[in-house]
Amino acid sequence: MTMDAALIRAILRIIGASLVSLIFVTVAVFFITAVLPGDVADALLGQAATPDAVAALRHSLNLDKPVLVRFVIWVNGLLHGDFGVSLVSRRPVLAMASERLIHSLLLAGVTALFAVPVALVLGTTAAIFRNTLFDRAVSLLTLCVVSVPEFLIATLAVFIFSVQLHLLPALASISDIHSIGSFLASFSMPVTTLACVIVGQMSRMTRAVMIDALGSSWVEMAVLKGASPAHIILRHVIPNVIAPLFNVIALSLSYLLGGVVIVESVFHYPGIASLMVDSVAARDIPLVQICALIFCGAYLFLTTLADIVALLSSQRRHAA
Amino acid sequence: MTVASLARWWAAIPRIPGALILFWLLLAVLGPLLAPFAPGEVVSRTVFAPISAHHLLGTDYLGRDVLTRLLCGTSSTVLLCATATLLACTGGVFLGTIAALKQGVTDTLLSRFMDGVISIPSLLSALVAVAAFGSSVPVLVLAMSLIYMPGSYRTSRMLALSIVRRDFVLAARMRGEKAGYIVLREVLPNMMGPVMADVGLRFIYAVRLLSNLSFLGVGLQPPLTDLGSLTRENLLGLVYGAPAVIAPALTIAVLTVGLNLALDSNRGEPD
Amino acid sequence: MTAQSGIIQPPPLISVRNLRLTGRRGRGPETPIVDDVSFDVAEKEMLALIGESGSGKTSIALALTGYARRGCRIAGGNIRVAGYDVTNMSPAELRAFRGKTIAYIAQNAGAAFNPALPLMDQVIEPALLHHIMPRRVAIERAIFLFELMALPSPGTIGTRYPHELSGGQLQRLMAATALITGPEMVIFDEPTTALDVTTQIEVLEAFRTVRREEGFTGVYVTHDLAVVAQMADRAVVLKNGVVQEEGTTEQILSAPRHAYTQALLAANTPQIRNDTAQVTDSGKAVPVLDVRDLVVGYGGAGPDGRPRHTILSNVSLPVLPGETMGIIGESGCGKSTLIRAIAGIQPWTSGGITFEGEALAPRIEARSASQRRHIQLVAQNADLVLNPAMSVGDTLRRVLTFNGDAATEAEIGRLLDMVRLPSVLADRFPPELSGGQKQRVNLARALAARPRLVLCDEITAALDTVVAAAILDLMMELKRELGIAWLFVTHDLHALRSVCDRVAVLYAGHRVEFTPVSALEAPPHHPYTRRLENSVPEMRADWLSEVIDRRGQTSDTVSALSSSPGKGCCYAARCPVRIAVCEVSVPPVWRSPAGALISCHLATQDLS
Amino acid sequence: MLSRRDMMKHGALLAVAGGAALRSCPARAVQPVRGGHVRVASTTGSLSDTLDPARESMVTDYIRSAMFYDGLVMLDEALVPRPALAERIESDDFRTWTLRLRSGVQFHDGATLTSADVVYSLLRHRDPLVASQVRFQAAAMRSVRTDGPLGVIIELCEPNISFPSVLGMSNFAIIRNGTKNFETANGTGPFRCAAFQPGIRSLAVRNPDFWKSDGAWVDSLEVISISDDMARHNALLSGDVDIIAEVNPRLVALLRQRGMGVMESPTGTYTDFAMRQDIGPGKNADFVQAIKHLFNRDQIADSVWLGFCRLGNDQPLPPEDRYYNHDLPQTTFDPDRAKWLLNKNGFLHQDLPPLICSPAANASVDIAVLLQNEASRIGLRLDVRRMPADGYWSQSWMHFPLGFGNLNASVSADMTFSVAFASAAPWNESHWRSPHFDELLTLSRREADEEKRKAIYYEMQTLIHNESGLCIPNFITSLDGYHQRIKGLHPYLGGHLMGNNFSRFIWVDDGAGARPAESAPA
Repeated sequence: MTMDAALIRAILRIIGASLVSLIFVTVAVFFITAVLPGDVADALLGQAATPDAVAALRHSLNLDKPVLVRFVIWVNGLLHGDFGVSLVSRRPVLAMASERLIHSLLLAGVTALFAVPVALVLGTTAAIFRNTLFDRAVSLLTLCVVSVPEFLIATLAVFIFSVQLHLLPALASISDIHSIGSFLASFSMPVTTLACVIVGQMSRMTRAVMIDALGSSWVEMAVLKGASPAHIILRHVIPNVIAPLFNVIALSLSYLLGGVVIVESVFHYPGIASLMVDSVAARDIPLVQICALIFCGAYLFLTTLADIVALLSSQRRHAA
Repeated sequence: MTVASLARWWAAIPRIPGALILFWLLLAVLGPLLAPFAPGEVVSRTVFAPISAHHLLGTDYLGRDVLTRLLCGTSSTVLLCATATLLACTGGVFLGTIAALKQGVTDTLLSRFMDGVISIPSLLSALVAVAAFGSSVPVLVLAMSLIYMPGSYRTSRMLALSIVRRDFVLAARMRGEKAGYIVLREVLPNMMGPVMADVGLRFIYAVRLLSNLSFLGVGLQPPLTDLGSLTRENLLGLVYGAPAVIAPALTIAVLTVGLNLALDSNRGEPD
Repeated sequence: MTAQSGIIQPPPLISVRNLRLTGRRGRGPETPIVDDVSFDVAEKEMLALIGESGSGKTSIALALTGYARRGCRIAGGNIRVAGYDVTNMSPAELRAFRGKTIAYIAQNAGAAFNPALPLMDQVIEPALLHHIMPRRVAIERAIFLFELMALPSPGTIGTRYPHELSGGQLQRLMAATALITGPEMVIFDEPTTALDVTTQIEVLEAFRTVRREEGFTGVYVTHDLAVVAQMADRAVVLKNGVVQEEGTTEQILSAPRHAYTQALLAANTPQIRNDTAQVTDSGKAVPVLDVRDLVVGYGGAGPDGRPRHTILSNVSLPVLPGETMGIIGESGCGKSTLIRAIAGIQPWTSGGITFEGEALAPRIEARSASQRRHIQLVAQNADLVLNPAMSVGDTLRRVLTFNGDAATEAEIGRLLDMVRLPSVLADRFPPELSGGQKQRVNLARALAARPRLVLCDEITAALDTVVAAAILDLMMELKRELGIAWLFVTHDLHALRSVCDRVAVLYAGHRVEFTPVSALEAPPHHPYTRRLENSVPEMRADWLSEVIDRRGQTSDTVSALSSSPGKGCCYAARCPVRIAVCEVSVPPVWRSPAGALISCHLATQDLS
Repeated sequence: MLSRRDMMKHGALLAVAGGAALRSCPARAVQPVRGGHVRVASTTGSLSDTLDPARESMVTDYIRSAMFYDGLVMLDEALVPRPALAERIESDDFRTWTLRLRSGVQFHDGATLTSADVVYSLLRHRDPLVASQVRFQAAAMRSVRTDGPLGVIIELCEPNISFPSVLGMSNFAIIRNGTKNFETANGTGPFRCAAFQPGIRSLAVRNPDFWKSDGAWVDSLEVISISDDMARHNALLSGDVDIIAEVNPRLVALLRQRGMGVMESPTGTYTDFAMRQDIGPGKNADFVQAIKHLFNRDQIADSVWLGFCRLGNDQPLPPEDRYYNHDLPQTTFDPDRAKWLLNKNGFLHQDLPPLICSPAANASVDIAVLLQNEASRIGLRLDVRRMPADGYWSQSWMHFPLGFGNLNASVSADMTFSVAFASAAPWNESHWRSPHFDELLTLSRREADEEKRKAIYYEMQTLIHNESGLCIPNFITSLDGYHQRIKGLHPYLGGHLMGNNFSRFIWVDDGAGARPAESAPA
């Protein structure tokens, strides 16, 4: 594969487009959080928020400056690599967020390791046996687990496996993990709950992609060569559907970072999603911003990666 | 539109999904009228009561009649989520098709905007919207439609991209047709199957989002309630096996899964 | 070869008895595709299955491998191939049988090769799947087959990906794939239908060579009787899944007994439809469309101000009112690009186009409503041109109302009548129509705008011979009735001859010859035009051998695209009569005695 | 979600033995033993978790504070102030208070406690940048000055006989002089801070140098917060944690059935409904009276609290309080009278402002819905508007004509009256202005005679009951769940988990109950 100039330009264009989205989100989030009723001074003081106390605190935190000025200050800091400090805890937000991000990435990674193969296998087998009883059963099952609220799945799982059977811990606290066994035990329920949410979507999309590929004439050709279904899928189909599959996976993975507030909350798992909910509640804008940057960045990173994979794979197949 | 096209449109509305949608809509409108009690009324001193002749689905965490609450919850869930989904998908499909048709700057700007919206976790966007504008029905509907529009946009843009390349769209453009005509008459009718399947999926997401919002303590204002809130507020009943938590969860599953299976069956997948 | 009908034959290798195939669309009812078909194929024999689309010929061919496409099934009858009872084999037995005992060559090699894998892997795959030989030996055999079929650089071609090769090359690679295991049976499913005539010759020759060397039994599926004449010993004629006639090739082609076979034969025979050949370019008539020195390219401008990659180089084409102008050339020659430029959907680099004396803007959006209305494009694939969700009547009605005409039922009936369709079709939707009907509706849609110039882009290419002939007939009738100008793009010289007044021959973006159709019969001609003419298969069994002999030493291993643009003659690389100057300088354009404009360095006598 | 503000923890009654109607303490025949690791799940926890005593406002903060810091006094089970860091607190005029500090007390960093630390700890609440939760209470101290290394003199603006109770508030805990960084806690308390991750967990290990020999029994304590009710209970049932705060009344039966202990602490905590008297319908006394009659207190007790509450009578002192006015007639559920009152004033056909409620105010949404339903039966249309929990206290509470709030058990009757009912009170929810009440409050603070003060308090309760726009339907009985291996817990009037001081009293008896394998602290 030759990385010629046109290809590099195309990749740069994709990355550039993502940066546009990132900037858009950053600006939007800043101003949206700025118009939320109340600010961090109110949130810190709570019931003790008398006007003079609020005003004094606001002044000390630079909150009495106009929104635009605060935005400029924030952007300026950003350009110098300074993401700011939390208005609540006065700790650097970068450290706070990255600590949580690592936890989230761990959970997301383990979930992906489990859910992606399951979804791919389900989607592929459903595509091979499409419109059969098996296909319909998979469809029904995946829709069911997607539609039932995840707090119910999570709670039910905890009640059965932790409370009734005493098999697994009810909480997925990071601090308790000191062996592979306890790691698996702690993560099994959150991971299963999350997998329920994303497997449905992933397997449905995989099925569609696979049906598309299986209808192609090179698959028919492979059948007529005497190839087995497994050989056809692994050798012929997979290399062709890498790009759309990657796209499917990317969309689901981005959900695993930001969309897991409930799982984090039920299992008391210190991830970044709950940090962002907290920071919005506390109106801790620098923290909100960095969380938004991370979510948006992760999403754009994954989709951009998917776009580039698609570009490279189509480059190999169609360009001449 | 001629009689033939009208007949075609009518024929295109599939029988099974049509009947199912009609059933749920009727239930949504008539359900609250069938309720045996007032939705806020405490009818029993026992909370999480099991099924009985008096209370067909038992009582909830405050001792209210679950059947009554379920009928009301179904009503608002169906109406609210359907409205939000329709708004989201109408907007998403229209913009997606326009983007595919116009391409260039329009496409880039729209796509960047949609990517931005989609990259913020949906629950969070909803939370912020409620924090900023309060949790009234219009705010929830608008927030949900804005949250789910980008997904619909992406899907329909992809679908439309393959259609706008077809020669009949080219023919219409060469004739000098306006974008609106091309979208509505040339492109949309040819992607209705997959779009409907997508609508079904977004409907699930809307129901889920509403449920999850109730988990975070925002959502519909009492005495209105939705199926997710019913599940959530009675979650403690789970340990007693109370119908108060099982009934709304089952209703959600039957509603969303049934609708999706019906819409899927109509997808017109090549065999 | 050894067509020994009537003499004592060895037991048949293939025996099909009372075969019944059914299929269903979606959840619709099962309908028969093939009914009660029986035939035998003797060892080393090549049997042609002849039929038009929908005749079930491909389904039968696939059934020989025990395979039925999704939704279809083998509903009855019995198939025996090389001793195997194909209809009663388990999936595992079938897998061992396919690719080893029986091999299949698909119609469209471009689609049948996996785009993501290098070709060698795919060519030797059957050998590895069936554990017939180790990888190294398989590669050696593949290279041997490549050489046999005259593929360029046989040693390295296997490392390339499908998109890097031409259709003709892929088709030969497909044959190598089929033959790698040395199967007893090979099925050719319309292997040359998608190819240009010039390429078709090479592929057919390659097939003949390998058959001579490898000696397999074959079934050749095609609708082209001329190809049958070259390839098959015997033939079975099918229509709607029923056998019409069976016999030796010679008998079928020279003395068809069945009416359907006779009709097929008639449609395959060239005929001149253009009885109104009135146009002679006196130079005085004002052209309705005038293309002048059109250059189309991409990749930005190079140092000489011309685009880095040119598709069209200085093409000029005046079209007179009422004239039918033909454009011919093989795929990639730029003929569709030219049509698209005229239609306003392909920007150009330099040159210009005028329509009725006014310059046309490159972009359709910038053209006037009148210009848009009066130039109509009829595209190749009617499936894509008609909106499947809009009824025929609505499609026509929209054109009428858009142009401010009365959209009455009567007017729509008149338009349908004009293309010889019943007016009840107005309420139908495109998916319910046949291919020929769709193309007629497509024409009607163009005519509804009351155009002055209709651009026809390969409108018969996707149609069966009989249907295509009918469309050409219709075109000629319309031409007489309406007196409008037509621009007719095709790769089919027969079609061109039968309807056009004048012809432009395009090669690699250059107009190499521009001639009245009457002059086509009289030499001299550009070497490429001659080659095109010679490549049209004829219904004589010895035609292919003759052409190959005549062509002699000039093999066709150089791709048409590799000719360097701007320098010398575009055709120099493939030209059998090239001289030194052809490589370095652009050939002059001169007029032949018969009135053809030819761009070539050679003079009349050298080209005759 | 129930981010309750536990702003008024401990009221104290000066040097008077508790005669409160508390349940008798469990017999402590068994000698506590040292050792063990205990995990506690509290309700609220977020990014805003803090180790700064001035800022703490959440249950989990108070729990942590009680582990790491000491107050000058400590409130016992009947809210009586007992000596802690201050050995003696004395005053002649109830205006100038002289404190004598315990000697030899060491901070966790090894420094010795001096009067300068106390002065710093008390005076910093005045600084607005500290964002203290008790700035109002601190403002009552005119000056705080040292009197030798172990002496502190506090001069109040006004005499207050209940002042020692104020010093028992968790927010007035003593920190090292000059402390600005609260990433860890440097207190004198029985536990040292080994880890503190806001919103996640904190780990406390026993302080071997603690000034009191029987101050702490367990080796280490881990505190986490699980806001989801079900998850918190599941964590206890599965053995992941040993103690949980705030058991949901609906799960008491389950916990007990599974062998867990549930401690019931009758406290003064209440959820109230405030009708502002300066704007809206609350200006009309009949409207206020009618709404009070519309509260079906028995039904709320059954449906919302499942009986784990005491009847409220629209005044803030719980029945267990020494000064509870038993003579006050009970407001009854009387929809007919309510309807008559409302109709008389034309409220039945009037658009009324919405009832503001929030998950932030304990059970207020449920109570609002029940009230809405009762109202609709008599033809009164009330809209319920639920606000998000975040921002409720600063943005919604007290901002609307009709709204819910809640007040946690206070350190003393005086504190309750001064922060929530006096005309100048910061949390005067119904915006009730009564000069007479203010006079009585001033009077009560100087009244050394117990009986006389009781009479004044009776009158003040009557005033609130009759005049203010506040409806207090019930007092909530705090419920805490614990594993049987945890010993030493008993109810405090000051709130759940022994007024958050449980860490100082509990001990682990591993012979008592079987317990699934538990991990050691990290």
